[in-house]
Amino acid sequence: MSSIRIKAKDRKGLVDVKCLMKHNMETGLRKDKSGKKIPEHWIQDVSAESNGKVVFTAAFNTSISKDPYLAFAFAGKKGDSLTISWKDNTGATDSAETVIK
Amino acid sequence: MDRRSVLKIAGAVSAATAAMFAVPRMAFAAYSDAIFKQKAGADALQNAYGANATTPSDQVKLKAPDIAENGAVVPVSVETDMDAESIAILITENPSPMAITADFPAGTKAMVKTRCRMGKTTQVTAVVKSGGKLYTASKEVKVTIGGCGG
Amino acid sequence: MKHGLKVIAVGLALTVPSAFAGNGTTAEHIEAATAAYKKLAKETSYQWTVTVKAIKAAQKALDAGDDKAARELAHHAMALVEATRTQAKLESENWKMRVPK
Amino acid sequence: MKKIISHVAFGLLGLSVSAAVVAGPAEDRAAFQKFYENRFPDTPVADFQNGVYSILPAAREQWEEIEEFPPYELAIERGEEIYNKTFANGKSLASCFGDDGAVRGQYPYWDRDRGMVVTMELAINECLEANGEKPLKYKKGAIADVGAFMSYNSRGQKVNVEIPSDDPRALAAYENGKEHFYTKRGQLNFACADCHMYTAGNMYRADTTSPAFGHATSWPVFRSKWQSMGTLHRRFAGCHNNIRANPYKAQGEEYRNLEYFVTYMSNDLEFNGPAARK
Repeated sequence: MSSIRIKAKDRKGLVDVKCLMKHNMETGLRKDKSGKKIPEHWIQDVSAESNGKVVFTAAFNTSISKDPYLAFAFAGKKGDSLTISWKDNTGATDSAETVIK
Repeated sequence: MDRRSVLKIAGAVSAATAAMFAVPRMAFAAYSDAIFKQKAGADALQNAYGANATTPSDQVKLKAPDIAENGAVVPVSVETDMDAESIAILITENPSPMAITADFPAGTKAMVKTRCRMGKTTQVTAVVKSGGKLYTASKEVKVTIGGCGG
Repeated sequence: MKHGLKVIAVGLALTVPSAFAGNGTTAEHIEAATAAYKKLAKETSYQWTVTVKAIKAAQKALDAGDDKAARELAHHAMALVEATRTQAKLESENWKMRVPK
Repeated sequence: MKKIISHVAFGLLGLSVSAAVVAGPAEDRAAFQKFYENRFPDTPVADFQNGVYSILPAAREQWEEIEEFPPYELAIERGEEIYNKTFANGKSLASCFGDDGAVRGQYPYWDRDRGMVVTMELAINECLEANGEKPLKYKKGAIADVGAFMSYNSRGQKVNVEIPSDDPRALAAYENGKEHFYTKRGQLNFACADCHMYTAGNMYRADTTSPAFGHATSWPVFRSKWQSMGTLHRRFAGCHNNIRANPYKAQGEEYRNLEYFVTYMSNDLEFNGPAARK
């Protein structure tokens, strides 16, 4: 299952998007039980695409909370597709697709 | 912004993981250490937007609590009616202040909401890039530690 | 209310019942505190986390060769046991006063 | 004092039942709820189920932001998977609690046969064990995930804990929970009632204490401090640690009786778990 949960709703031509991305967002400042630093590991880039067109992009620091939450809005309509993807500092990526309600 | 190299990375990543995730080819916004590892907010802005002269504006609507319930998850939102290309949020007291940059292609509302970490009481600044200029709004968020919940 | 304050006062007191002060080795004093704690745990459902901590700290100080600190901590643990006992005794009746009518 | 005399008088008149009725749990609850209504006159009664947010507008705003996409939604998904997972014997939790597990409103209840309070978490583990599966740990993890799924599907069910008047053991369990709630414990010498009743809404260091009226409705919760889900008994233990009292065993008799009392005090509110807390 994707790490990304999306809620996208058409409100009079403006699509309200809320998404939650499951990710630890390690700051690199925390230590584990043995006192060793946990290496930083965080989502750096997020991108949203609707019907093949980029509608929103963002870049994160480690100061974005664990399991990052993002909300944004763009011109679109019910039935359109919406894909949200992220890439973290290790190069890992994930994405999820939904149909706008 | 070097769009081509970004596309290249995205392409490579998508090729590598297509079998597992079927990630579609798409352009990622540009994370860069030059912006997000900067210790000084002004330098981070310079590297992100090519400018660091800012003008306070009441058209930049920054919403953040006066007192954070929990410094690990502080809801912050920024919105403006200006025609804006990008919004950034800076958290002054964090080791590197730039927390997020969000870019808006035409047709996307100049608005972003997220949740941030704040290690201690800090100034939070929203920066809106509009017409090549930077407009800001700031407020202090108190972070308290200790107590039954803290 | 007066009773409540008394319990806190006893609980925070670092000094010891004088009958206990001089005799025996420090190890015996730690043993005595441990035994008193165990007896209390058997007789009531009241136990304080700080008591166990004090006993452990006493043992640690003794192992480290700090006899004076170990002895003080053992006496502190004993005082905490006594305070807990006082609390249990008072509360067996006093809780009823707090039920709203 | 007058009340006691009147009880005696009733007793003498041969109306011995009325003594139990007048001074019993129902009267306790009325006085309990009245206390909070008087202390927080601006809070609509139904809103007490939202914990500290029912009395703290500034915190409430942040909480509502979190609730826009609450972290416990991931727990509900995980819980649904566990709920529908087939046991080695071909059954599943659904065999015990129905297709959607919307049974939150039935717990905690007095089990007459065994003479004990049964909570939802206990029932989940008993279902697992009865089907040859390993029981779950009671404070966090899978049990909180399953609880989140079941509570979510039960949202809106009325809190309706019953204390059967014809079983004195049920009343004793209730009284035991009640005594616990009003008894001072730990080195800090606090009763639940000290922080969450008589000084509810006051600051303790950097935090405001929540009203106990509504305490039991919203579990399990995702607590930002934990960065994970936890059960009511996990929180009980945390509170006891805070006042420097040894915590009791999760799902042991002491905490089950306390849950019985606290939940009964919130009768007529709604179950609204899972929830997000600071």
